[in-house]
Amino acid sequence: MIIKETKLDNITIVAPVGTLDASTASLLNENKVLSETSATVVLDLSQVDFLDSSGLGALVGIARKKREKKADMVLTSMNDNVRKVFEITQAFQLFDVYDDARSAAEHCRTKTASQ
Amino acid sequence: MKTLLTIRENSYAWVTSALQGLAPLLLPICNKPFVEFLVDFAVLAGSREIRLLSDGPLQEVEQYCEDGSRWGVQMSYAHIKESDDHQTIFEKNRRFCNDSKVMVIDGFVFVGYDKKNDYRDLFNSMPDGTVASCTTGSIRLFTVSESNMANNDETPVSLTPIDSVESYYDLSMHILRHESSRYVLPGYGSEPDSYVGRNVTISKSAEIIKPVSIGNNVQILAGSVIGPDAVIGSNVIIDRKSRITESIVLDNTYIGEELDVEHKMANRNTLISPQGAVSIAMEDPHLLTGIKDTARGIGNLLRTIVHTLTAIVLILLLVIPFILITPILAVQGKWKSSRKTCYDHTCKGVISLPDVSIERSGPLSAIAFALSLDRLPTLFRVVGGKLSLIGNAPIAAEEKNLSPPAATPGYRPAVFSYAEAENWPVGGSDAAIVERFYAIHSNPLQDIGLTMKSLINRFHDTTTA
Amino acid sequence: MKDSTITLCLPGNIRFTRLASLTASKTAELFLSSMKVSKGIDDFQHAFELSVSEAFTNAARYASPSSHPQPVTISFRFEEKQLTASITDSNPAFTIEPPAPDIENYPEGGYGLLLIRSLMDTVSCRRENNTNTITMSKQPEIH
Amino acid sequence: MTLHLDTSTGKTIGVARIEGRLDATNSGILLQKFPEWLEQTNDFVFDCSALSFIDSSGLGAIVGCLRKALEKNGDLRLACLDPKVSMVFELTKAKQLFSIYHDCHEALDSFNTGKQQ
Repeated sequence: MIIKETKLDNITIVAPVGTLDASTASLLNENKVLSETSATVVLDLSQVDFLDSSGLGALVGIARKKREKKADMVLTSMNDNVRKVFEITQAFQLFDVYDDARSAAEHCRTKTASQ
Repeated sequence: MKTLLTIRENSYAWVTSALQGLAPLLLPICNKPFVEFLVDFAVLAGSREIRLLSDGPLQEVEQYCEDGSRWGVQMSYAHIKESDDHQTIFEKNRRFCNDSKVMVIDGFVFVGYDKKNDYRDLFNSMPDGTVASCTTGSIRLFTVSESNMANNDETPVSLTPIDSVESYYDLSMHILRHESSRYVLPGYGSEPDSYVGRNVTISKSAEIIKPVSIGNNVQILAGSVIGPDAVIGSNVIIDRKSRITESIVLDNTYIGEELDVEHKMANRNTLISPQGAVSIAMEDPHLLTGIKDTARGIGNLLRTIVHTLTAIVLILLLVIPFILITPILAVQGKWKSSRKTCYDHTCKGVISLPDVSIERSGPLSAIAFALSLDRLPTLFRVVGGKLSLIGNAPIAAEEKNLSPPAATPGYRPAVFSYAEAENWPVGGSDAAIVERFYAIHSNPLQDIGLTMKSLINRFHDTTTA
Repeated sequence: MKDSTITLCLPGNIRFTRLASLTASKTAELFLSSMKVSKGIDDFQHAFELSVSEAFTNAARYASPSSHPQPVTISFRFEEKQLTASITDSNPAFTIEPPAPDIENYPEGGYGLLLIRSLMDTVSCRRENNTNTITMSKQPEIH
Repeated sequence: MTLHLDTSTGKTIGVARIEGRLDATNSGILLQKFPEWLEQTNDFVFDCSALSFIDSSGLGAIVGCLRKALEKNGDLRLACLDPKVSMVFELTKAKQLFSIYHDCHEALDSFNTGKQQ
């Protein structure tokens, strides 16, 4: 799995490409921006074609750690099959979901600036 | 123009507690799901793209609306958080909202409109700002580039909160009484104020007093009075001599005999008084009951066993007269045997059944008929588990003009029909009611009794003929 | 096509998860094409893709951590009206009914069986001859 | 289900408090007791303030009591129907058979004034 990173001002947009399941979830956890820094990050799911509960578990874990550090991870652009996993597990309650990565990044920037 | 529908979980929490088993966003208002009124209105306002947002589950409404192609629109779904304000919701759906005027309908509210009006030009020419609002919701217009907000004085639409059982009841009654022509309501309205769905059987002696709205698969039995002001949902049976006035009977409800439902709501076995939302769950199945779509489980197994055993007993009793009499009748040419293809109990497959008719002349054929010897060949199908002993008269697969059995819940093709047992002419619409009634109410032991009754009826027929 | 069985045997290592789930998705597609179903294809495929991914992950995760993991067998059976998938492993017995995750507390696991149960029509688990088998079936929607 | 005789209005009126649930499991008891009560008086008030649930067999029992009282030129009047119980009376049209009062005193007084609701 490839993980692309782009920066918009001080917000990093992380975009994994491919599948988020048990075999790839550890790669997300190993990603520095997601797991180590205390900066708010945008996770762009537009190129994730499939996500299962192992992938979801990784996202929940990353979000929890970010929030413990007073930062956040917001999600953007999920496809219908990915959204269905959030729907059934009710995990949608835990995340802010945007439909566009750039506007999510802008929104995060203004939010962190105002804090 | 695009439309954002934002409906928060706490605004419809009352539906979940008061009307169990109903998906709040699909709450029927005069037999049309709530969300469909909003979609209709969005289309009328010129929207081709509609996005439904909620902080609660969307699965059921998504299954119902799918991609929106049914209404010629593109529907999408997204989640928001309970704490999100208007601005955040807009940011979260920026890609959707970009480059377009957006109408936001916010809240679990009913939008009062008139299908004859043209909202497209009106809304396009209106400046951004609030179009209408009420205590629990609003309609607002906005465009990404513009920022000058204005409140519009003239209100082309009205908003009604649906925040309690009482407001839901009042709204439904108000639309049925005064405004049904303003909306597209489901059913065949051959006359104004009367909307009747598919596969609805109304007994000749039942009385329908307008205005009424009746859903699909509904049986209204003899002597009942429906209306004025009655909303009857789908898959409902109103038993004999009952009266439904100023009331809403929701889907999958059975209303027993000789009851008086006035100014109430009935949902399966629960009766609700809209004032003060008093409700009582009935424990008597013959007052109010929920109707299951298909009979399954242990009751069915027991039924199969009872039917099989009774069929074996009947075969043993009839086999000797059969061996003695049929060869003679066959020689005389009075025993006419052919085969017909009928729907099986799944309604999808078909079974081929022996079809015997006996020419009724002479004492021997009278005996054969009285003993129901013509049914003996099909009795073996009961032992094989292909047919029930008693149930519905098998519906021939060619008879395209009749309602398909798929639309008849509890259809069980059988050797004898409940209609025969009750001495109704087989195949008529009244017979369908009787069969439908027993399909839901009979128990295996009663089945034996009814089988005997139909045997006796046939016996009686020949002796009096 | 009816009554055909397709069997896939994979090493019980989560690295093979995608192979299992993609096979499930494509098998579901093949099954639908034999049923002449034109609606809800994507949902049906996704249901099998996701459920098999969950079941395989479960089987592989609890497999012994040796260098030669126990194999996991996935089989698909084309039945008259439904597609059935079974996943068999030879791990020690495990409890089949984990508590539903409490979403408020950011649980990182325990969603798997919840997903399978929501997506499939019937799900059953059984243990025999020192193997665990989870069997799940789904009927395509016929409109 | 016990009866006490009330003479406060100058007339002997049997007052019975019906409590809890009246359904198939206990409606027979009421039907059994009522003939004994009828030997003491012909006029009755059933205080239903503590009656929380009634089904059709319970309803059948109360209607049976009413019929027996009417046969002896007496009456059976009801007081303090819970809204839920009241709905069952309405649904089955049994409400039309009874005089129903908001409280026990009103029901007792009604026998004296001859006024019926």
